Amino acid sequence: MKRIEAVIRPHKLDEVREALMEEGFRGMTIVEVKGVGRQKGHTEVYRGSEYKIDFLPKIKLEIVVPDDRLDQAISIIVRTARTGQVGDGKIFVLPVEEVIRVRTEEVGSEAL
Amino acid sequence: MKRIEAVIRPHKLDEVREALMEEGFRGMTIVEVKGVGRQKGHTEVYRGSEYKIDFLPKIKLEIVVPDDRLDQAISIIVRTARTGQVGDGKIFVLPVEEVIRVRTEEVGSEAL
Amino acid sequence: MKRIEAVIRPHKLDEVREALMEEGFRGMTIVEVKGVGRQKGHTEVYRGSEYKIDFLPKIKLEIVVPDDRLDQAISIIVRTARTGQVGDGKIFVLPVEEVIRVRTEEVGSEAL
Amino acid sequence: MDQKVVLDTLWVMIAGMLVFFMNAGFAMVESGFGRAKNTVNILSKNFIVFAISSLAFWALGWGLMFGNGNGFIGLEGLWGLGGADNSPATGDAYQGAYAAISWATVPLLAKFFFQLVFAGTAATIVSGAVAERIKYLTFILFSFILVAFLYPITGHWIWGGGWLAQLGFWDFAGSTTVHSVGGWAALAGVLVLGPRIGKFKGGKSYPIPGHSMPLATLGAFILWLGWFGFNPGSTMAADPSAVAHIALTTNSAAAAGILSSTIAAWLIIGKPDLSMTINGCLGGLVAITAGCAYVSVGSSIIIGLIAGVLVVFAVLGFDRLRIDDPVGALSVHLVNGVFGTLAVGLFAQSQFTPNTTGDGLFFGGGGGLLMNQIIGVATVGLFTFGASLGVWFALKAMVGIRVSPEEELEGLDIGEHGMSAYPEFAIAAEHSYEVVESQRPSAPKPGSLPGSQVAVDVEG
Amino acid sequence: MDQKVVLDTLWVMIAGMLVFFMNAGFAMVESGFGRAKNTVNILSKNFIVFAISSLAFWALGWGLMFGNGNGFIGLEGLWGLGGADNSPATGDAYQGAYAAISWATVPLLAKFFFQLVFAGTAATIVSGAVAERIKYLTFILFSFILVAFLYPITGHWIWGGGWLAQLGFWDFAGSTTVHSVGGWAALAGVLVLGPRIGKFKGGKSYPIPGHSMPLATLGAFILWLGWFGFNPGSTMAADPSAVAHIALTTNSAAAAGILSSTIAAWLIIGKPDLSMTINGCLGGLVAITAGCAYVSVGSSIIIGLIAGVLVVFAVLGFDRLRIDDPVGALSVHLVNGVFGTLAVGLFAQSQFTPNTTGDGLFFGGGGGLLMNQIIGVATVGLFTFGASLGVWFALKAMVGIRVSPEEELEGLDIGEHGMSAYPEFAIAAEHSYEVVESQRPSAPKPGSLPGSQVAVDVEG
Amino acid sequence: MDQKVVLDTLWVMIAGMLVFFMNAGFAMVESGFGRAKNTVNILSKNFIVFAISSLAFWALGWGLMFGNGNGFIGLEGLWGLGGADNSPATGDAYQGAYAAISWATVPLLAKFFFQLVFAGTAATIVSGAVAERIKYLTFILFSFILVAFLYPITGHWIWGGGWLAQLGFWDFAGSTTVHSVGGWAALAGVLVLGPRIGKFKGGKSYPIPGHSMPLATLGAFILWLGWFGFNPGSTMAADPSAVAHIALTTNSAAAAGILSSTIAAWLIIGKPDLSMTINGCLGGLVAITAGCAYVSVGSSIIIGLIAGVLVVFAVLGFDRLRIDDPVGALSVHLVNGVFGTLAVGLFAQSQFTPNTTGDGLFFGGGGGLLMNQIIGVATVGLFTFGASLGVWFALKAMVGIRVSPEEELEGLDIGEHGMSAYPEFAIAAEHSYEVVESQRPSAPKPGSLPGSQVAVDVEG
Ligand SMILES: Nc1ncnc2c1ncn2[C@@H]1O[C@H](COP(=O)(O)OP(=O)(O)O)[C@@H](O)[C@H]1O
Ligand SMILES: Nc1ncnc2c1ncn2[C@@H]1O[C@H](COP(=O)(O)OP(=O)(O)O)[C@@H](O)[C@H]1O
Ligand SMILES: Nc1ncnc2c1ncn2[C@@H]1O[C@H](COP(=O)(O)OP(=O)(O)O)[C@@H](O)[C@H]1O
Repeated sequence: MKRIEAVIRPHKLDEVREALMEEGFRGMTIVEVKGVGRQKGHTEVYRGSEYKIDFLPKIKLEIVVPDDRLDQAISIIVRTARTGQVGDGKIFVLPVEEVIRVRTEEVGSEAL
Repeated sequence: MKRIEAVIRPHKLDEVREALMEEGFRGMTIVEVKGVGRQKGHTEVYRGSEYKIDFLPKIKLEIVVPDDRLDQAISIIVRTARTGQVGDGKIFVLPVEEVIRVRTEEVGSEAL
Repeated sequence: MKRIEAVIRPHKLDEVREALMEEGFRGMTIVEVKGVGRQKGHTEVYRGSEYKIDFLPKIKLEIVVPDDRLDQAISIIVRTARTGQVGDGKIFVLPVEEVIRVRTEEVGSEAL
Repeated sequence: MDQKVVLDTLWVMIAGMLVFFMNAGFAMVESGFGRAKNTVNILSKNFIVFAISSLAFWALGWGLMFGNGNGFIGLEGLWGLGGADNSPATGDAYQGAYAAISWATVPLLAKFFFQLVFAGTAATIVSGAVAERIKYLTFILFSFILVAFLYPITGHWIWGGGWLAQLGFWDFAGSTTVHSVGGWAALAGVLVLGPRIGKFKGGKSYPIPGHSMPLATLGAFILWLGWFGFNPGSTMAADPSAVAHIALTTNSAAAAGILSSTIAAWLIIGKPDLSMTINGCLGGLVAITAGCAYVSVGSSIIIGLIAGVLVVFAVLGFDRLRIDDPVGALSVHLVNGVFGTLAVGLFAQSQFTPNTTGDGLFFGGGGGLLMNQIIGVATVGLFTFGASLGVWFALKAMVGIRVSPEEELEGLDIGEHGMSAYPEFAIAAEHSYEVVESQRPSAPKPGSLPGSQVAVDVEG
Repeated sequence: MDQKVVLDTLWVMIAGMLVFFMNAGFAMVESGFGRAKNTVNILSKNFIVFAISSLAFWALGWGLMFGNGNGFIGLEGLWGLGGADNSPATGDAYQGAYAAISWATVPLLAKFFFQLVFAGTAATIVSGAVAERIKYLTFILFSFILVAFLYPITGHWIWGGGWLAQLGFWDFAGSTTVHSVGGWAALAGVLVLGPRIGKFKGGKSYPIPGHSMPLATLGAFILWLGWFGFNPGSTMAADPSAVAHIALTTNSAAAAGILSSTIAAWLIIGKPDLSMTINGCLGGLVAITAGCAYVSVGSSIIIGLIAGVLVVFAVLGFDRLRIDDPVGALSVHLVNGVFGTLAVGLFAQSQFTPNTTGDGLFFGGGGGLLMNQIIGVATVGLFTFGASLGVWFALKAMVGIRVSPEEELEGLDIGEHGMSAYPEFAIAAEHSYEVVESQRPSAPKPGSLPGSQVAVDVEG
Repeated sequence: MDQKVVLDTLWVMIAGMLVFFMNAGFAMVESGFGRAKNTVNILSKNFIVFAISSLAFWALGWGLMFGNGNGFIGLEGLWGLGGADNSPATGDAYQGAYAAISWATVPLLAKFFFQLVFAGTAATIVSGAVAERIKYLTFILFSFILVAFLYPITGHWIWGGGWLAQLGFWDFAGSTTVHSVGGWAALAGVLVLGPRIGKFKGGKSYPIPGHSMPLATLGAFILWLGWFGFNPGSTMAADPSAVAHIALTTNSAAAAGILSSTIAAWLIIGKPDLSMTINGCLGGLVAITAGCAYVSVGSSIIIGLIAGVLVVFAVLGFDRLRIDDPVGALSVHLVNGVFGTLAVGLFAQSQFTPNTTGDGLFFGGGGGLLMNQIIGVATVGLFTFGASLGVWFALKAMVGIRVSPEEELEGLDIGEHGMSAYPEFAIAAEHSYEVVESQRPSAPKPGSLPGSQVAVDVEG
């Protein structure tokens, strides 16, 4: 099994989630994160001093998938999360050694 | 070494933490996350419009353990996090290649 | 490629980020987390009852690097995040199997 | 000095201060019902609007409204409160440019202060309805025009001795003069602006929950308090029985509006929605404003009960019409401003303020009063809506009216003001919910209403 | 019109408006001291309670309290303020159903308005103590019964010319009539409800910190302001020296309560806990309420100092008794309502309001006054506590009193109202702290008190 | 009783209540402009400061300020308001220890209440400037000394019949007596304390955004409301034309200050910064305070316009001087307190309050009045700044003045009070931004000013 971690734009979350769920990916976990990268931050002012916020709000979507559905999931995310502008985000794939469902103690793909 | 990532119900955190610490797991890191899965979200109303919140608040507990304590940690978490209702969460096990303690630069199990 | 996850003190973030960026690490993602470990929590009082907050606020910095820059990144983080006090945090290294840039579909080191 | 002048002035000034404080109430209600990313903008609008009103009403508004003139407009003493005036002399002893308000036994500046806070209220009503998408500068300019020109003109008709006053149209504290005028101006703005991005998509209406219920509730309490200045103060005289009577009708209508809106929401939506309860309270207050001095306490309860139900249906109705009003300003101020004015024609009883309304339809006075009220509601509405529409379109052409879609998505706080309302708090990502199909018939198709024609649709 | 009527009415109405505004203060203090997940519910309770009170007191409460009748209850002019009344006529000139309050030189509706805001205060006191677990509907029904029946009955004894008034029991602005009555009703509710889930576990008391100190502090300031209407307004007459004297005793007691509670908390708990400072301020205000017109400024400082210390010990004491009062309402209103009433028996000096209390124990008047005060405190307490207990149990049987444990854990906002107070803010998970064993002797065992017998224990 | 006494007392008491409520306004503005981690501390300071002031001014302050004495200090009736006094007798009929304020036709306790709320304002001004690093206890002690000694001494010079009053220095409602005195005391404190950690690093000034704009805006509205008690109430008499005139000059200056500060910020900083708009409003109010009874409405607008611009430049200027004032208290109260006092010398017109100021420089009265105003501003400033500096240094030596750097980094809420203001909300990590190099010349080097000499630098 693999874990896909996709850092995406917050306002793209709905679209990505819906597309994934339509294709049968029923579970996922999201974290609110902040990212630095090529995308420029924005400038704020407070009482006359300007400052640049470097970290931009992003959503990290984590989804564990069986090996054979990895490519499908990635392509859904890439398709729906893309705007074409710098800052669309990245997808990381990590190996997962085991999955256990707390409720039933099922393991492996069964547990997803 | 392995990293256990357990997505659990927020109000179970205390119990899980206490059980882990009693068994000698002294360090862990938690993140507030939101999860979609089989568990149904709840419905809210605002000014006459109903809407369903799909993402439910969960806690992700991350704990890095030496290989030989992996099963023990998992069984503690499964035992304490379970309510038997859909939505109890999942445990993922990921490989960890190295651990370094920032303060002392110890590595490996020493660093935990 | 590897993913470095460094749990550090929040007020060290600026320094670590600046040092990494100076050395050419241009992208990273941070998450606000809470940690338990050897570092003692602090005590609060409310209406006469004292209680100890065990979880301390930490920042988890996630940065994916090519294998050949792993050691450099780790040593930058260790150097800048250290105060010498208990609670400086830990660095975990995890294997990453693939990286994809959403915008361009570049993969591997190109995508970083 | 004449004790009556002293007493009346004290009361008018204190009541005016309470009404002034309603600005804080509006700021809290509106920012509470808005999203965190637009909070600085909403606060800024509500904070600057009374400053703008103060200067606009001083410069010209007062003169147009109360200056001696014809039935349609004041013509004397127009600029900077500059007309001759020997207040607090009243009646035959009065000599000056502002005869229409010479009945009030207080100095000119006390009259001005009290009328100013009313003008400010009309302007601030607009801000809630156009929130979360309007350009800051455009709002400032519109507010100036509203208070310098539009509000005083219809105000002259009603309170400045103009043609509606002569006709026998009665609006004691301003259900029409203040609230529905604010409401019509807001409606015009909402239609020109279109709904917020994401509010209506694919035939569905997406709720956009307000970010802080404590702010909204605090604001409602402040407004309720302010209304004890608004209505009882409109006596502009320390008349014990009138003040007590009006305070009680005012309070009873608010209480009744709270109850009926809560029950209506509970029955229709399934839960006692706090935002509806708040709107119901304000709806009751707006509705009793015209008749507070003319109706019995019992009638005030009935008026409040109706107002609370009206608010709930109006909120749902505007939603189905795809008219996007983030705070319910139209349901509260426009709908109940109209209803409250008409209610005078139904519930008025000559005994409470003799030599004014006479009896209304339900108390044996026949339909004459009601007809006058209808004429007033209609003409003021037509004028204000039409003129506002013109002003909004002109502003749209000259300085633009709506922020860019990118700015709207990111929030007006960064775009317009370069700062965040809560820079340290973690704000959760928006969206990530599904609209539940309700039992109500589906909303009309996009494009069937002016509002949606001009809607920006970024998602499409 | 008689100038005195004008002046008295103006003052009574303005003071009543300040007291009305205390509703906002209670709403802010209580929601600030509650958790974010219950905020909509707390706000809703505090917002609707004055609406309920307005209607209940109008429908029946006023008549029971001030209607002519016997020593225990009003019998004339019961319904809808419907009795004959020729106010503002006073003394022998008065003719009507409400003779007990005929001394006030103001119109009937002004009397009603002022008394209404007091009745509303009693009801709103309950809401804080029962917060975070009570059903919304049950609270609404209890409030109605309290204001329509219970509050007016003891009110009749004290302010309606009833047997306590005849006995020589003195409670100038309502330490007993309003505050301890609210407190007893709250205590009964708390005992029937039991503590919140998670408050007491395994012999330990777990702190449940309030979610917003700014709201709580703002609320305390609003209450302090409102008390300048509550106490000085209870003259119901624009009497310059009385108003000034009472404002000063009121303020001094608040200031002293702030200081002594802060110092007590600093010494006992180790830190100057802001929530204790706020409770200390309110405790001082409650304690001076009975005697504000009867004691010297110096005495008011002493009363405030004692009140502040009492509050701290009461909060700690209720905790040890496993009585769960989220906002400290019992410590503030019940404990200091009782103390303040007794303090009249100790500190009263005949010189300040001649022909009333006479001198208290500390000023050479002997123990007679104190004895009367004790009788009043005890009988009012017995009646209100007993009757409230009955009402709470009846409501429990008929509509239920407590939300389900699941709902309580998730928060009443979703369960009762289907909405969140702060939908955009990230709320941190609760718990994750350990209770520190303190040097204080351990709490009594579970089950040793009524409160815990009926407690829901989900964790067990 | 004499009707004038009744009327004047009512007005003075109600105005005093409005001024009292300004404490809530300061608490909200200051906590809104501070960081979440210091919010409990800021609220606690603002809450306890009025309690301290109440006791300090009662114990000694009043006597020093208004007691009969010499040109520099009161000497009679010093302690506990204990002097003989037959108020409300006035003029020749007055007999007592407080002759300087015998012109006010109200009872002694009404005079005291009104003066007390002014003394409290001076003390609360300090709290904002020294926020986020001062020890709680030290602040409490300083406040006591300020209100018991420093404020009353200069107050005696001006309002207590002292040498400045005799010279012909005019400060109607306290631009100098209250606001600049608070400002000078604050400046001394800021210099002794040094800037907050992280505010100035490596020649750059780092913005530290306030954590809640809704709180700050609410506070500004409350202050604005309170000013309608502050200025019009300073008549201490229910004088209809004076009250109305002053309310209007007050409001106009606030409105003008809002506009000019918003425009100035828009032009200079590039965005209409809400925090500047709020400071501009307060700056306009402070500036009109001295002259509100002496200048025309037109002049008040000009004074407000200047004040708003002054505030913006002052905020930027203090920043460049490395004087760290988190809330802009110096720019608002000190700078505009001075400006407003001088403005009397320029804009006063004898017609508004005959037999006082005479005409100012711009109205043909020559420079004499202006010269008196300059003397007053300078001597009061010298005394208060010097004495405060001494007190701050003494406190520093005895109890310490600044919390430890660790505590400051973690937040004073945990360190001083052991609790969090928002325990449930997720607070985002600070920092993580870069300061943008602006076009303004770089800041002076560290060490070039007293403030930075004593600055704690933990990062270095
Ligand atoms: N090396 C990295 N390790 C972890 N996260 C990264 C890394 N590089 C970029 N990111 C994340 O991806 C986000 C988008 O990257 P950015 O370079 O701005 O644009 P793009 O996605 O178009 O390449 C960043 O905000 C950050 O959260
Ligand atoms: N494939 C997945 N990848 C990542 N997280 C998942 C996945 N499936 C479920 N989760 C997480 O586990 C939580 C619980 O899953 P759910 O299906 O609701 O119930 P259960 O734990 O009983 O199977 C979800 O809220 C989500 O956070
Ligand atoms: N086994 C672990 N797994 C995951 N996170 C850990 C583990 N041990 C420690 N941590 C994280 O590292 C942080 C610092 O650890 P701590 O033991 O307090 O000090 P030190 O870093 O000096 O060893 C903790 O707060 C926690 O977030």
